[in-house]
Amino acid sequence: MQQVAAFILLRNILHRIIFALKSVNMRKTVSDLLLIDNKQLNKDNFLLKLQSKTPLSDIFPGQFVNVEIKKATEIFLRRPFSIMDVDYENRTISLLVKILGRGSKVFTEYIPGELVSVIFPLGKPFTLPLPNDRILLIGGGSGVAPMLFLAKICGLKPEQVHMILGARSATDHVDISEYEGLANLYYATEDGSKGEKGFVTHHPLFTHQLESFDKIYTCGPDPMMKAVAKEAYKRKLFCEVSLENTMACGFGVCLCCVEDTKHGNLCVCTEGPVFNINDLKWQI
Amino acid sequence: MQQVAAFILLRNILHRIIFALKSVNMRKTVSDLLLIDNKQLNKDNFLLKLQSKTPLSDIFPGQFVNVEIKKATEIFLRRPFSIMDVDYENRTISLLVKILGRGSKVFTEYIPGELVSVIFPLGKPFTLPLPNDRILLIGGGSGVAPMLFLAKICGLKPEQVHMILGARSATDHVDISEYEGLANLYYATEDGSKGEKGFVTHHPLFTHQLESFDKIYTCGPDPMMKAVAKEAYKRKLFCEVSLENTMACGFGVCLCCVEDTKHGNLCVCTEGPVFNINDLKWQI
Amino acid sequence: MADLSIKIHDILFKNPVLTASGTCGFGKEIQDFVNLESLGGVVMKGTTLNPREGNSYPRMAETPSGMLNAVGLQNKGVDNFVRNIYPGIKDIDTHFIVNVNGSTIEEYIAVTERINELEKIPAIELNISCPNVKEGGMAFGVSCPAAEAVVKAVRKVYNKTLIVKLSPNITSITEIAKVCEAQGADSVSLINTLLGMAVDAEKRKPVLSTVTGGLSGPAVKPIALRMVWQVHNAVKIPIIGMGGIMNATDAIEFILAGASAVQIGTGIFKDPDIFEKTISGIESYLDRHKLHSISELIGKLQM
Amino acid sequence: MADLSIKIHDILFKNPVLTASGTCGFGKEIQDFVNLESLGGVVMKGTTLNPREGNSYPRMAETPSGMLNAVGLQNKGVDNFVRNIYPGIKDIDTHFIVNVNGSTIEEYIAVTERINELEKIPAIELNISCPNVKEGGMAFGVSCPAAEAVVKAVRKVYNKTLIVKLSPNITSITEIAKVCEAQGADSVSLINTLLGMAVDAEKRKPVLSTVTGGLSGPAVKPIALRMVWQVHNAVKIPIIGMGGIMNATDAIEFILAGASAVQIGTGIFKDPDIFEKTISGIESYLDRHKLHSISELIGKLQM
Ligand SMILES: Cc1cc2nc3c(=O)[nH]c(=O)nc-3n(C[C@H](O)[C@H](O)[C@H](O)COP(=O)(O)OP(=O)(O)OC[C@H]3O[C@@H](n4cnc5c(N)ncnc54)[C@H](O)[C@@H]3O)c2cc1C
Ligand SMILES: Cc1cc2nc3c(=O)[nH]c(=O)nc-3n(C[C@H](O)[C@H](O)[C@H](O)COP(=O)(O)OP(=O)(O)OC[C@H]3O[C@@H](n4cnc5c(N)ncnc54)[C@H](O)[C@@H]3O)c2cc1C
Ligand SMILES: Cc1cc2nc3c(=O)[nH]c(=O)nc-3n(C[C@H](O)[C@H](O)[C@H](O)COP(=O)(O)O)c2cc1C
Ligand SMILES: Cc1cc2nc3c(=O)[nH]c(=O)nc-3n(C[C@H](O)[C@H](O)[C@H](O)COP(=O)(O)O)c2cc1C
Ligand code: FES
Ligand code: FES
Repeated sequence: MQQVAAFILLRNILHRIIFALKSVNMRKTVSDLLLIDNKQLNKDNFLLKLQSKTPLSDIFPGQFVNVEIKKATEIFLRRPFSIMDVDYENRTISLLVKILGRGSKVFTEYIPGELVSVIFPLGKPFTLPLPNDRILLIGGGSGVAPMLFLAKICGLKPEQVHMILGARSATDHVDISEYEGLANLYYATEDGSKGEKGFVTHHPLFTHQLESFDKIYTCGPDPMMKAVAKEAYKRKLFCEVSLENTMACGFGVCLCCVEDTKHGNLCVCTEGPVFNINDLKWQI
Repeated sequence: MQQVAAFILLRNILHRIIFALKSVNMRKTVSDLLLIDNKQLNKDNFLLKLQSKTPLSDIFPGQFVNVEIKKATEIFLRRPFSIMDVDYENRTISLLVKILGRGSKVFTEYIPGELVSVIFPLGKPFTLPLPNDRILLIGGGSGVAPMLFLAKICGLKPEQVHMILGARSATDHVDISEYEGLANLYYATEDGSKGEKGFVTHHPLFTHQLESFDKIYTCGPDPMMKAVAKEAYKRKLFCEVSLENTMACGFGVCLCCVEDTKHGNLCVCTEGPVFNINDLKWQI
Repeated sequence: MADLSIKIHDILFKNPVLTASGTCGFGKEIQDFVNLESLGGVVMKGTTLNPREGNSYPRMAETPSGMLNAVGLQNKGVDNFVRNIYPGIKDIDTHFIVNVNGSTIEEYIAVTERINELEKIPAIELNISCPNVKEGGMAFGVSCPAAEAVVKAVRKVYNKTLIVKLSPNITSITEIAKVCEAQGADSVSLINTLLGMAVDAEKRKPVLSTVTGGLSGPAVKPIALRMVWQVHNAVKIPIIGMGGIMNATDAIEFILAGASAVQIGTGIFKDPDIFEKTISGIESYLDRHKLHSISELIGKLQM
Repeated sequence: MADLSIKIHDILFKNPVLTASGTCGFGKEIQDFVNLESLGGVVMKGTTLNPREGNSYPRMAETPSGMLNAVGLQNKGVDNFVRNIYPGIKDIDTHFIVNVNGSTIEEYIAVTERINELEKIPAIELNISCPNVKEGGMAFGVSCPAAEAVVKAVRKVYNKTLIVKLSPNITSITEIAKVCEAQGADSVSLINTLLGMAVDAEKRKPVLSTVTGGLSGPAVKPIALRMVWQVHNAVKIPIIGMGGIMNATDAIEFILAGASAVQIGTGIFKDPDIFEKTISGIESYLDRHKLHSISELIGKLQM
């Protein structure tokens, strides 16, 4: 376990250097990945694992893929999904896909062995924490995916990493026991069936200890992220959110996914999806 | 074997009565059939077996189904396929599907267990032969499907039924050994690799014995059917052809599939696909 | 349970879902699949004064999410309709509407006069938008003076409900709609098909015998919705919307954009159960949104 | 091996495949996927005199086999182009074409004059067909007098290759094409997007912040092909065809219908490898059909 942690720390530092050198200019590619696993986690959530023939380039939490869903008459554009995990050795990436509409539904019906055209890695990742940071990760719905990825590769000791996961009900929470050693996990459900009752922003960790964190990261439904951002902004805390604006291309050419920021309309797919709340026009 | 033949004869007579009574007004339905078998016969040809939940209505050779191919982004309309066989007991129909373009390709990639939306039975069938008729069936490409069906249920003794099957090469012929007891089978291939070398109309049975037949039935590529029709017409022989005009609806409402006949533009999907050559404007 | 009925001029329709002309024959042809009496109405195949053979095969080309047709108003003429078809439909409990076509104003008038005599036909749909005939058709629908002349002439001889079917192949559909309204049309229906073309790259030939044809199906839905919305903002008479409707959600979109009723055409080729599904889908939408009647939806797009 | 090169006015393009404006940025943005030097040309994102923020989010709606966009010409203005973008592209060996926009004729002229100074920009594409701006844009492209005025004015200040991009939201595209030709345009490109709309039935709201947007993608291909064919029969200047091209077969269809070159827009959103595949697909088509050059295909539809 300690060896693993040391290894992760090393990789994290390496990543940070590579990342700085390339200044987020990792080459995007379009390739056919092999679906090697498709596991239903609960009613609406599936864990899909895709394998590349060639070695993967470096991928960071907050980055995403844009997937072509060929097997449905009525889907035209690709669908973006955050990367939840990367296994460089086996050349796989994992996605947490929640059924929202037609595209996500058909994607979860893909069978291992099928090829999926994927454009990746896309977008700018979360700012990685500094070695002594105490961080709070807040994930809601499928927004837990990049939070788990960040918890895994941030290279901090488990006691530095706190994560609140929100969902409507216990049955909507996905099983993330494998992350237990990496962070302190807290739950909130709207019906109180798991963890605290209420939204993530009602969790005592959020209401009473927010200022004890150096960095706050969040991904999930807009109202949740806005509530988090509001409190963080009030207290002048570092806070990054990952937006999910609808996209056409995903790689910065169509200008469809823009967020109205303090610097004008910026593309979420290339200038984001991760934004520092200070750049957004959310807080009022 | 004799019992089977007697049974078939009986069923045939019954069918003819039902058919006359209903005057081809069998009710068309749209239903989800279960694909229970998909067998690749050779490079481009597949035998697909579909099962109905409810008992099948009476189906005759020359009739067809119109299939929705949902699993492909770029297919909009249904695709028509002739019915090759019916098993009333197991409530199945068989289709011989040849890969021509995108729709047929995707259809052959369906996996047993999947549901397929099918409208059937469609179209007017071949005129069944009289008990003492000597008949010639000429099939080319996927046009063998209705020919085999006709051979099977026509209720004649094998020596009354002669069938020439044409293809480009031996490897394009599908294995129809199960029909051997029902008819005299002859082959023609363009490259001479199986049976006579040349088109079906070059086969000695066609060139020398055509007038020995009471009825000639044909289904296949247009040039083949036209060549057959020309000779039959010259000799004033009874001859029916099954057309494959492109269709939108398949059940007589769009008026897209028309054939220019002596009675004006007629819908192939409802007035055909089987036509007596005397009604067509082909012969000249 | 919500009230699905709607009114176009003085006709009360059981529900807002009608068949589109040219895609369901004269109604009888779809009876295997559809209980005609469950429909709001049936708009029948385009009828002309004299019988027409239509254009030569090939008349159809599949396109992405749609199709082109170049049928060209094949029909047996108005006499045949009156004699052989009308008797078979007049006692069916739904509204049968005749789609009236002509190459000249005189022909439009002649067909209309024959239909006017038929007690059980409460309305005609004046088709000034067929892109598949050499004379007349769309020519009347893409010029304001021509549209004005034909609507005026037909209005004079027809005192039941007059619906005018508009062409989308035009710079400003609102101008034509306004002309129709001014000439006394009781309703406008839109859209007819968009002029399109398909090419067979391998054969290096047009797919259709007529080179161009009319585009329909889901591909045109965004254009149709836009036009319904524009016309809704331009005229007061009720609108019948169509173009690519494949399900209840699509139908609701048209109603929100301003249509009082909708027609379904190409959709039946894909799914003959489409009418049943659409009507029940609209019903459950209303229930789910706690609405009591369709009228609470018509043109009620929140801006 | 067949000759893929084609000529538009006095520019020789390596091959007939160009990027469509607004879908590939300024070229650099797609370099991860596309070797820009393998392209016939790059038509860059629409440029205006002053920086524009474009319309508010949401600006996009998926539609059957297509999409609506309402970007509204977001760009940093022509000065920024000249200063910050031009230096980075001028040495890349393909033709970079600027898509010129304006709210007034004066703005079109001002942008054109700045671009005229740039040695390595051999052509401009005059966009008189953007449906997503309140002023100018499409207004110039759907009226003959307005088109005449802007083309005439720009022609006066521009002596390199002038391509005019036409709007499909019009009754007769041939009339506008003829006006452009008469005013000295060297080429016309078509089609820009079709005005469409999307409705969110659940929220009972338009999907786009601007209500209407421009439809592109395979859904519009039949309309685009028809218009290219019509314009090909109406003018002598070369045509650049586009609208829903997704592969080499689609591109060949446009060329057969009369286009000398094609542009690919929306297609890259689905498949960033589309350019490479289309160019090599055209090459193998020519070989398979034993043709020596693209010119043997242009407008060569057998009737
Ligand atoms: C950067 C990014 C990362 C994402 N990561 C994940 C992830 O890891 N896991 C996951 O399950 N989902 C993720 N999403 C969301 C995912 O892309 C959408 O759920 C998916 O595209 C919906 O497609 P659909 O065809 O199922 O829904 P549709 O049928 O297209 O839409 C269904 C309904 O949802 C709305 N909708 C669709 N997409 C969005 C959106 N992006 N934002 C808001 N409303 C929308 C539509 O307007 C419609 O009302 C991410 C999105 C982005 C932009
Ligand atoms: C009544 C009837 C019965 C049929 N029975 C059978 C059968 O038993 N087995 C079988 O394999 N096929 C049969 N067909 C043909 C079958 O419908 C077509 O092969 C199929 O629709 C092609 O679809 P696709 O998407 O694969 O081809 P597409 O991609 O649509 O077309 C590929 C190419 O083939 C041409 N094409 C497509 N359909 C036809 C057609 N019907 N006639 C001529 N050219 C066409 C297209 O123009 C195109 O050039 C039948 C057709 C009809 C009308
Ligand atoms: C095969 C076919 C035939 C048509 N014939 C007619 C017609 O005779 N009269 C008419 O007004 N519209 C006709 N139309 C147009 C339709 O009524 C309708 O306006 C159009 O198809 C758009 O609706 P949809 O997308 O639901 O099909 C026809 C359409 C198709 C596809
Ligand atoms: C997101 C988007 C932005 C566009 N921006 C422009 C533009 O700035 N200028 C222009 O002339 N056309 C613009 N267009 C239109 C395209 O250049 C093209 O004419 C149209 O999309 C049809 O081609 P396609 O179907 O291949 O996309 C834009 C299209 C899209 C989808
Ligand atoms: S999705 Fe195209 S620019 Fe972001
Ligand atoms: S395919 Fe529609 S009438 Fe025959």
